[in-house]
Amino acid sequence: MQIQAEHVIKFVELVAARVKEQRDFLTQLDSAIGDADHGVNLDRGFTTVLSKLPSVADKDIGSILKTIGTTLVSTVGGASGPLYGTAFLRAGMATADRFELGPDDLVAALEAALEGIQTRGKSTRGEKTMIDAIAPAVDALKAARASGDDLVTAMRKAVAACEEGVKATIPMLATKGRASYLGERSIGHQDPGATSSLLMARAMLEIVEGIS
Amino acid sequence: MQIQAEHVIKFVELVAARVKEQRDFLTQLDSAIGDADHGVNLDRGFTTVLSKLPSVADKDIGSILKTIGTTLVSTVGGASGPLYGTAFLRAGMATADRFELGPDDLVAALEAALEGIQTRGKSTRGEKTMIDAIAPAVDALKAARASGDDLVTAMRKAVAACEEGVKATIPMLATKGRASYLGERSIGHQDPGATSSLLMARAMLEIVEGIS
Amino acid sequence: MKKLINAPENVVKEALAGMADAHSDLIRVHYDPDYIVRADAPVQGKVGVISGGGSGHEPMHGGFVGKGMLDAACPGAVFTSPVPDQMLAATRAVSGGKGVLHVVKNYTGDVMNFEMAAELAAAEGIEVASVVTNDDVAVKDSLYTAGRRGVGVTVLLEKIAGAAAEAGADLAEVKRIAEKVNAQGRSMGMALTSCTVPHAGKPTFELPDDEMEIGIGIHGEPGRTRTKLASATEIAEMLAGPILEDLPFQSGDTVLAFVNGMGGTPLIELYLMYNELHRILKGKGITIGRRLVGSYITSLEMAGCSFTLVKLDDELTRLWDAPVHTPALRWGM
Amino acid sequence: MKKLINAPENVVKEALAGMADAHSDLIRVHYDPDYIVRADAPVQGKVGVISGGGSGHEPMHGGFVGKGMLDAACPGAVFTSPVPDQMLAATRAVSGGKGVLHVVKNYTGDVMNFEMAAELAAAEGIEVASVVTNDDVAVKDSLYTAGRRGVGVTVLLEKIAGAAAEAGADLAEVKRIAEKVNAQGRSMGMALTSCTVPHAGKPTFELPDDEMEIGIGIHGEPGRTRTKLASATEIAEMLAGPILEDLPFQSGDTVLAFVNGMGGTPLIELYLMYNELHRILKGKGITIGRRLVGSYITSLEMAGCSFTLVKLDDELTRLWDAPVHTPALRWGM
Ligand SMILES: Nc1ncnc2c1ncn2[C@@H]1O[C@H](COP(=O)(O)OP(=O)(O)O)[C@@H](O)[C@H]1O
Ligand SMILES: Nc1ncnc2c1ncn2[C@@H]1O[C@H](COP(=O)(O)OP(=O)(O)O)[C@@H](O)[C@H]1O
Ligand SMILES: [Mg+2]
Ligand SMILES: [Mg+2]
Ligand SMILES: [Mg+2]
Ligand SMILES: [Mg+2]
Repeated sequence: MQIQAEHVIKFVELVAARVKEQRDFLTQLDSAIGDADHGVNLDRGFTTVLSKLPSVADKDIGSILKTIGTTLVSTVGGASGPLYGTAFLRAGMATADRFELGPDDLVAALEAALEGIQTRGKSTRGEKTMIDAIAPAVDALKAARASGDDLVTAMRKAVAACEEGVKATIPMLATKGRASYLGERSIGHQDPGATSSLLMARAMLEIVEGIS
Repeated sequence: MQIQAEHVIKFVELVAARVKEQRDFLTQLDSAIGDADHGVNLDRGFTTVLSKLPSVADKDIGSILKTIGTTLVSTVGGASGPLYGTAFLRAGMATADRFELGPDDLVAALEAALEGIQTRGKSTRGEKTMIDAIAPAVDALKAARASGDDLVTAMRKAVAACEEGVKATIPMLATKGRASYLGERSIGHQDPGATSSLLMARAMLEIVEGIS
Repeated sequence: MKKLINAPENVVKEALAGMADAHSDLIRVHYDPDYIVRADAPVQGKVGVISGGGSGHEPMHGGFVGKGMLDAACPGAVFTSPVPDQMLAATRAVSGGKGVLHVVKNYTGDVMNFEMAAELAAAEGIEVASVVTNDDVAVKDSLYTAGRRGVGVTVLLEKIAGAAAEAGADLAEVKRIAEKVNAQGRSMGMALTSCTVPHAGKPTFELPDDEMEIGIGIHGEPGRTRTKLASATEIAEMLAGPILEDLPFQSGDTVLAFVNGMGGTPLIELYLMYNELHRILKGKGITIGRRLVGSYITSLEMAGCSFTLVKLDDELTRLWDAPVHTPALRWGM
Repeated sequence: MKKLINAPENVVKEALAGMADAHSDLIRVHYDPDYIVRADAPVQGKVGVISGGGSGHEPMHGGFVGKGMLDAACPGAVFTSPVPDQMLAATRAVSGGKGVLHVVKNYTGDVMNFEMAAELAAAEGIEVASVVTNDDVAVKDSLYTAGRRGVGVTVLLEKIAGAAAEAGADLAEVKRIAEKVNAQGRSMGMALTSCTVPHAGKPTFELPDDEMEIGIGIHGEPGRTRTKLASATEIAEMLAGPILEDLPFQSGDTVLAFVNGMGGTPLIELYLMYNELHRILKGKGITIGRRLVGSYITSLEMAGCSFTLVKLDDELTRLWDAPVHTPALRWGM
């Protein structure tokens, strides 16, 4: 199974649509332990991304992802702008000049994205951030691939792990991001960034299912 | 029946007590068509008056009333301070050096008080102010006395007229005082100053009833 | 009631104590009777300019005491006119031999209390003149009523008349200039929420979540009409329209535009409203020569705003530009 | 939602347009990317000082652009860090050959976006230094967390570092002074009411009528604890106590005391709170050498206040006193 540039574009279009649907929900999660803007921020960013897509439709996957990354950096703001922006930029660097990706290329791109977030955010697992959704997903994806699962099966396992990861943020004490200011009071709330990451993981699964 | 200095003092003490009881009600009336301070203003003034009474207890009625007047002017503020203050000052001038007042002296003092309010307030009947309570009361008092009623009977008629006067402020369009800014919207509300005047008229009746 | 206060009856005195310490270079506070006076008062050979009114409108008037503006301010209880004792004491304290101007907002209480104080001061041989501001176009005017309320123009008048006094004008001249500002100025305000008088403990009026008051005063008095919430553009039209018609302001005029917050309105909204006003005036060929944007004549924590326009000429512009140094307005020094 | 706005997504741009017209003598506004810049930028041979952050904190930062303070400010969406494009463009616009200082409040988003901008500016050959403010003692600090928020100290730092830059100090020196202000400053805030982000349309948190939040941030983030309403005296103790212990401030110290309103708090309450702070400090033998009372770093229409104390020495006092001319802070010119 090969992933083409059009699939990447479909994926981002789907994310943009889902973000718009979930905008208020994400913002509401951010009200509880943040500043009530996460959904609004992402919606502003992905809406702009949509308007940029036509200009890169015929480009290689790396260029498309880099354009998405710089657009997110330039329009989202807040913490999630540089983080998701860096993630797409790094994924773009890992896929430079490629018009097609195999399953393992995708895994490598996702690993690069995660690493980018960790470096930019100076953060690691267990701090109640998007990393707690993305890292278990990438782990599960790699493990499933290593045990011979096809991409769709592996991706399903990754989304399941991602869901678990999001749930696991609820009892966590935040030590990074805005929720960390709350100390103990951050406990008991689901992290908005982890939730938006799950939204993207589900969108990716949907696209991959569509290809096969 | 003669009114002595001690009766004047009892009257003012009774007014002070009633104002304290009715403070929130008067303020509430003033919320509807004014600025929510009439009860608070009068309470502040009469509380200070109480503290001044001992120092004038052995003085003539004129001096007592003037002290009350200047104290009200100095502590009430707003519109009602100069108005009630002037009323007591004028009543004091009408009773200068007197240690006893007959019924007609009282009527004369009340007339002087009313005139003082009208002069200070540049106002007349029908403008939805305290004058609409006081003027009918003074009229009724004079008419009753002229027809031979004793002071208590006359005062009862005055209080009845005063009550009518207060009620009559409800449908009036205010043209003076803060309620005038409301134009048509002042209609349908009872005037706070008329209401506090009725409180004073009732206190006066109670004292007069006590003497006889 | 949510307020940063202790006992309601101590709010004014405790805030005065804070002002006194925060601005000891500019002002002194006298208690019982309460008044705020320029640190260097009385300034000999200068007309004294004083004002006063209920508290709850901060920074007006106390925040305008200082060089180039007021010589003294008399704060009453919250929303209650001060008493003649205060105005008399303040008049004495600022009397430098050239007379004293009383700047009075047109409320029955303020007018009567200042009148009594002026009578008493005159009896002591101090020459007193008064100017009464009545710029609120929300109130229908007539010879037979209490007339219009004094609102936003008061702030601008205090600055301009204060500058004239500082420059050495005599009492008649300071009064003439003050009256000119009032004659050439008009205001109108609106509220999104009520305010709560500390002593009363609950909102002066109830305003449903989807309604606003147009033509509100600065004491939580209900306004001209209650209407559904509207956009900033629509609200700006509702305020500017009656102001422009009333004077009337005309194409070619240059104005001093004042967008004022009612106390609970964030600055970002005031700049947004200023932008609306600017657009409206531009459309009518009226130039904003000078402007003031901020919360200067407030109504406790009320959310809302008011517009004030004063038609400018060279004299008023020059006096507006003159240096001023008070707790709330400062430029040129 | 009761606000003087049009569409939520246009609030920032429309308010910027209002600011641009109201203060055209001091600032210029550039759109897309949005930034506010000194009218005379770039000032050759002067270190540029820029800051930025989410909107909704007005007058911070845009109101501090002008002579003797900031060279530029980058306003993000409401409560959302601006993006690197803005900071990069602003950095270029103020670069006068002596480098540019980025004043960053310690929020993950602000830090990361400024970091990216600094990397890009450095790649263009502009020397950039950064100072991160983190003065909020309500947040428990540790090496392993995001650390403390930058709040009230930011305003004072921008004034003081701005004065140093204006006086000709080089980049290292301006940075040293800025870091000193941050090191010697501590803040804590509280809220009586929540604020409403225009886009969200409803209050960020629900606070019952008889409760308040202590240790609140400036973005409607919930605070350290929620507790029953208390008197001004008690609230002042709750804010001053943790601040004084933290540095710690000691008997004999002289401080710059800043009593800040959160946007919906009337000035009368801020002066009352200043009076409480003054009393507390006096009791501890601490002298208020300089002070600032007003709403300078706000959280939309939130009601509440914050205290900030900065330990003063001769250098900081001199720089605080230096002339400043911006829309929101002005003295000496
Ligand atoms: N240092 C960090 N590393 C990784 N993710 C982070 C970090 N800080 C914050 N986040 C994520 O960003 C999300 C918040 O994004 P958003 O609300 O858009 O930004 P802001 O907090 O600036 O308002 C959090 O829910 C969290 O998942
Ligand atoms: N010009 C006037 N003449 C007579 N009474 C007046 C006049 N103006 C106001 N009042 C009376 O004063 C009352 C209001 O008093 P108060 O609330 O204490 O003063 P303020 O209106 O200044 O807040 C009104 O209800 C009215 O009865
Ligand atoms: Mg957020
Ligand atoms: Mg009243
Ligand atoms: Mg009153
Ligand atoms: Mg944010």
